[in-house]
Amino acid sequence: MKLHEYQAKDLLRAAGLPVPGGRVAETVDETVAAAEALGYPAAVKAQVHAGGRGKAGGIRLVRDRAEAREAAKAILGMTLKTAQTGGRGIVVKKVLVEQGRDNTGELYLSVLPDRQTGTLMIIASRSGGMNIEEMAATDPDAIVRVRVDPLLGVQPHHLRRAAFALELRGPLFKEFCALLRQLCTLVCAKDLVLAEINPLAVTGDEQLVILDAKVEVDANALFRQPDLAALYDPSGDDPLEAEAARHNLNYIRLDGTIGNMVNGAGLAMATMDLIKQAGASPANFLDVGGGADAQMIENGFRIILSDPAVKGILINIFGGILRCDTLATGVTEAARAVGLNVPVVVRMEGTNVEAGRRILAESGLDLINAADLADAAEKIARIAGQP
Amino acid sequence: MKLHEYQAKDLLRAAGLPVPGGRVAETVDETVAAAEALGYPAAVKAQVHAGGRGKAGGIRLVRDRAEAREAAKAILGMTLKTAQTGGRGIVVKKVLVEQGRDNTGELYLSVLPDRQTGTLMIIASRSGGMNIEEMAATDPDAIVRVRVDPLLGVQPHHLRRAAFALELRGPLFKEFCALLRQLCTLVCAKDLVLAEINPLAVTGDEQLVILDAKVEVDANALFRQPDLAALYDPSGDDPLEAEAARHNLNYIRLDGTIGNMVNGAGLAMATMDLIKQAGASPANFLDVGGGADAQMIENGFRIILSDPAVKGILINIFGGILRCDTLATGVTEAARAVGLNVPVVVRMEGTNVEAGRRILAESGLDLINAADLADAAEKIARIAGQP
Amino acid sequence: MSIFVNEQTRIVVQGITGREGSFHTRQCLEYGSKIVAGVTPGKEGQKAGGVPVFNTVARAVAETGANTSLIFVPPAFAADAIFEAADAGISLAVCITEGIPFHDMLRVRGYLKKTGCRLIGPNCPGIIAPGLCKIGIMPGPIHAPGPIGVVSRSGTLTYEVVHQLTGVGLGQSTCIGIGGDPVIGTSFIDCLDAFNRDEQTRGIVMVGEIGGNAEEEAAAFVREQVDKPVVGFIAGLTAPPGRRMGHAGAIISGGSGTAAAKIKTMRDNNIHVCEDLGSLGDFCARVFAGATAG
Amino acid sequence: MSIFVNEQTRIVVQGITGREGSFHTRQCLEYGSKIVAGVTPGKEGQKAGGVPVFNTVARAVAETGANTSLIFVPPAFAADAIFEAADAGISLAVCITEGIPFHDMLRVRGYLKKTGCRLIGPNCPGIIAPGLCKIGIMPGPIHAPGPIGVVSRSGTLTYEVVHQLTGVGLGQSTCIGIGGDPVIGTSFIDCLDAFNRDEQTRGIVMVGEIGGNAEEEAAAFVREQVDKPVVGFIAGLTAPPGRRMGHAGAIISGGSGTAAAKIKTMRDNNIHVCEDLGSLGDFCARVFAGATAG
Repeated sequence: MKLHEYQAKDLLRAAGLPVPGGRVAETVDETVAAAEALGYPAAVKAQVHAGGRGKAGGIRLVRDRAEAREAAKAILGMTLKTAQTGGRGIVVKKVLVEQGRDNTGELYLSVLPDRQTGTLMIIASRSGGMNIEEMAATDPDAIVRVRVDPLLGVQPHHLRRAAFALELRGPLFKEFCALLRQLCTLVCAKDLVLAEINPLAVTGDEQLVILDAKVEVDANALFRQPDLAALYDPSGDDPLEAEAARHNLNYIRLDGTIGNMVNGAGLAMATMDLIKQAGASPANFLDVGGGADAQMIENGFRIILSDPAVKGILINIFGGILRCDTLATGVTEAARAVGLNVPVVVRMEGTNVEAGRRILAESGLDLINAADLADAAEKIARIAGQP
Repeated sequence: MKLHEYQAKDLLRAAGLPVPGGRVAETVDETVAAAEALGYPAAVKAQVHAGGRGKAGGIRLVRDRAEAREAAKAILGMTLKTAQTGGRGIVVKKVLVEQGRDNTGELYLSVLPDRQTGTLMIIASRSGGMNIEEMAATDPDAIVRVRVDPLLGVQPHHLRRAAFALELRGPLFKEFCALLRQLCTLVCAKDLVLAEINPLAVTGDEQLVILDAKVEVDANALFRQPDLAALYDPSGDDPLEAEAARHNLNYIRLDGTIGNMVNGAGLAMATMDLIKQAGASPANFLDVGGGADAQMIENGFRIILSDPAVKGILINIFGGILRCDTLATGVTEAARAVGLNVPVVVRMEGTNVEAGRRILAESGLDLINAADLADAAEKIARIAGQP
Repeated sequence: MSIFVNEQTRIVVQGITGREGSFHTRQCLEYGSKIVAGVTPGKEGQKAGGVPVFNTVARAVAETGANTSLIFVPPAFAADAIFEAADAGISLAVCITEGIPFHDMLRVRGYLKKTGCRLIGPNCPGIIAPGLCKIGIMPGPIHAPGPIGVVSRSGTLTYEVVHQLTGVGLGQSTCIGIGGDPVIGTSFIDCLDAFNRDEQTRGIVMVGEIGGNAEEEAAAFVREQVDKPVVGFIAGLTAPPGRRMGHAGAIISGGSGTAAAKIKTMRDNNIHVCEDLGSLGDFCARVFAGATAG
Repeated sequence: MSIFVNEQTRIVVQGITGREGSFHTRQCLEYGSKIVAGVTPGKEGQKAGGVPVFNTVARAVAETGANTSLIFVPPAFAADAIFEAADAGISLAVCITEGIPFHDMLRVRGYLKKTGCRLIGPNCPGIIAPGLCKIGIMPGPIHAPGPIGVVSRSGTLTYEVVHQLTGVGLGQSTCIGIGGDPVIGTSFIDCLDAFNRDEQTRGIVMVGEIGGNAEEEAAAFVREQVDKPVVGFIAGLTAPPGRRMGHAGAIISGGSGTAAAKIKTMRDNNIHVCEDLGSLGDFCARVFAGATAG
């Protein structure tokens, strides 16, 4: 779960890390008032879950009241499109107004649990400001990676290695080590899967300041991080995804026309791929889980049908512990409740498959039975090909 | 470094562990006042660094003011002799006055870093009240040992294993798990080498109460535990050992007549053994360390000579990095400064030994040169044999 | 021979009295698996599906000689359950639980490196040696004993694959779901290595998906170390970047972990990649024809 | 051959610019040891006794190919220094430092189990392969190359033993001070095992003391695994119970760890125990006469 910049900075500030003064504003007047209170120069920054805000016009530096008003008008309500937002973009509803600072250098620092090495990874670079992929491409030697054993936890030598790599000296060296230690502690204590400070600025008076921060929390750990769970903000999410989340459905909206509903994430992805190979395009990812019941299937139908782009639906179920006859009953009940208005292809396999197929066939519903995956693909292709 | 019971209980209480109310008293009147304030029954307990106080008369249960006064008079100022105090005993200068409680059961619980397994060891037993060696002898099956990996730290299943072994149920089970977790955390956070709660009482109203607690702090870690370092109380120590400690000398007083001064702990023990094998008996252990200089040797001489039992001294030095000639100079200077009044045998070996022996021979002091260890033993035997 | 498990495997089920635990205990017992003990703290002395329940894994091991654990403990307590299994001397822990926090799994993986305990999963269907024992939640009847080793990050997708294999007459030596989480106990490479050493196994199917670089590492291992034919399948060619596709580990981030890149690397390293799930069984039959003949 | 070290050993000294570190660096260099780097944070670019200084062990290893570390870091920072050495890929760390907190050493020992790094010490004189290299603070000249392996918990007591061995014409293959702390990196058993496999070594002297049960465990190992003659010596027959005798690990507690018990166990397990330090050299000459002849 991604936090907004202002939420991330509140978290870092509470952990004792150096964050500039700032205020969140939701209207033009609030924005101007915040800038006046903080003093100029100030930064006005769109609060959306997307990187690349600066390039997309979501961040402005303002030097007086007039500029503050102008920036607020431009940013609040704008639809921000970056490489990360997808074609629809995100509407900006909040800005963070922050004290501007002179700085003499910009560093990059992140801490994350790393799946490949199984360690807590510290990544630091002298070339702050760019994103890490750019850095890796333009100046890979400037990036140092320090691996911290998750049982041992961060030790002074880990901190020193990062600090030396950043060529820090004197008080800045010590300040950085303290900051990095706190950051590592925070990442573990708060179940973060990413804490990225970029840039970490060095000010003219030899202080470190966190100019921008990206924090992601492990959604699986929210049960023990109630403070962070409370920060969840679905406002920027796709409305169908938000609706699916409320029903505990694993749904992701895509650009295609063939809705699909599958039990199991791997099989769901493979089913999307199958739709593509059949010359059509998947409208979504939807894993109804291993224990899908009629209610979940009904909810899944509703969500898929809410997408006006959907021209047809493929249900692909591998019945295992959950038997096909039970599933078929669920599908027919849900189809009746929802009232289908697009063709639905059902491919079912596994335990009690014959009984399941019989239930579908006898339901009187317009469900198209597919004998196997190849058959399902062909039938989907035909639906997609219709005008 | 051992803590007094009252210090240990203050530490446990501060960590949130259930310790009965109590006050420290140094006079009879203070003791009575404390008992009156706490209410009866109350326990009056001698505060000395020694186990087995109860059997030696150092703990009394009092039911009224008269008994409190009587107990205070009996305990304060008494010389407590237990198996652990040695023949001299320890004079009691403080008592802990504590609320008495009814209890329905007594458990044993300790947590310590264990050298043999390299783990944090939890030891628990249903047979509280006895010491652990007695328990091991009488009811070994009642003792459960749970090993906690020092990097992993204590986990819920460690706590459960101990709690199930103690046959606790319901609220007591939970209470115990919480207590044990806090105790493990305390042992690691405070660099304890022993935290023993014996007995851990179960009260009639299903509460756990720490009746007695023994805590030892790692002397090597006092640099980072200033609060605990401040609790150091040398009052019960042997005065010569306390004096040696002030000079950073590693000195232990023994019952024999032959003082000895050695560089290195292993060689010092071996030298004590050599004295014994020669038919004499060592008056002390004294390791002056690898970097012994004239000042340390002089201090060593003074301490040894302060023991009236000492009839002769053996100096055994293996010169390595520290050369024998340097050492010999140190010994002669120190001997002159101290003014020896007992015979001193010097056995010296290692780097520049010839030069060293020459310095000793030419010093004009009454230092008896030993050619080798066998010769030293023989000369010591002769001194010890003199009336 | 199967890998990691066999007819000597004696199973303790952690969380045996829960809904999932009790249901799958019955299923595994029906399949013939030797479930000798269950653990639910506070329920020692009870029986669950005829299996004696203990308070701790240590006691279950001491009383029944269990050497393998099947874990159905909820995510908040699952890491502790794995630690408990390892501390009790269990040599194989199979953890079905989905949703264990990332940091917990880092610590679990770090700890297991120090012990002799192998973990399969978490967030996986488990392991089955067809005809011998089933330690997990997969449907038993779709499997058949035979010469093919199957290793997969998925659940139902694996059943699909196994179903097709059985359909074309290719039974399985062992099928292992290694789990869809970013941090798991047993890797593709661990399984490939074991299958490569296993006499019964003549060919291997590995089923991967987007996210991470486990498939790429496995591909390099196949080229260097594996001398049996390997068929590969990767799910997620149409998955968008930056989104978690159901599994916590299935995410393309910073352009890495795409299905296309994995497929290319696998092809470059002697793996026979099948892109059409509908015909995977036939594909395998062709690839393994030589290896499984006679 | 020597054990653990040889002429290929390339040494980095951690804490090289300190008083002890710089003094002993000179001494080791004079003995012929290959000290190729030093580490003191913040002093990269300087030289110490002609040896280049680096900020981190990782960098020292990268620049000089050091594979062994000699540690003179003060007790408060020593555990971190050992972790740093292990993380940098050092395969042998020799830690001289006395007074490292007990809990730090528990964590160090726990961590090193996960890595490929062997620790000798702490609170020890180090290791020397006479004539090849000296990695520690022992006086070089008392040693001579030869067939006897020496392993000891002490410092000067070891010098005494080595001096007597050299005096009776018994040179040493390797002498190792494993340290006087309760928790140490390399045990008697590790050394006995290595000496037993080492062709150059014909006989072994182990020097123990009161406290713990390392000597008892080693004795059992000698009976089961060692086929070379072993001479034992134990210091502390006259040590009182409950008192630490200089070394943090030298304490008889709860009646266990006495010298008498150790001596008995050693005798019961085929170890030739010498009780008179004054004649240890002659004792060894007699015991080893057969093994070292020809």
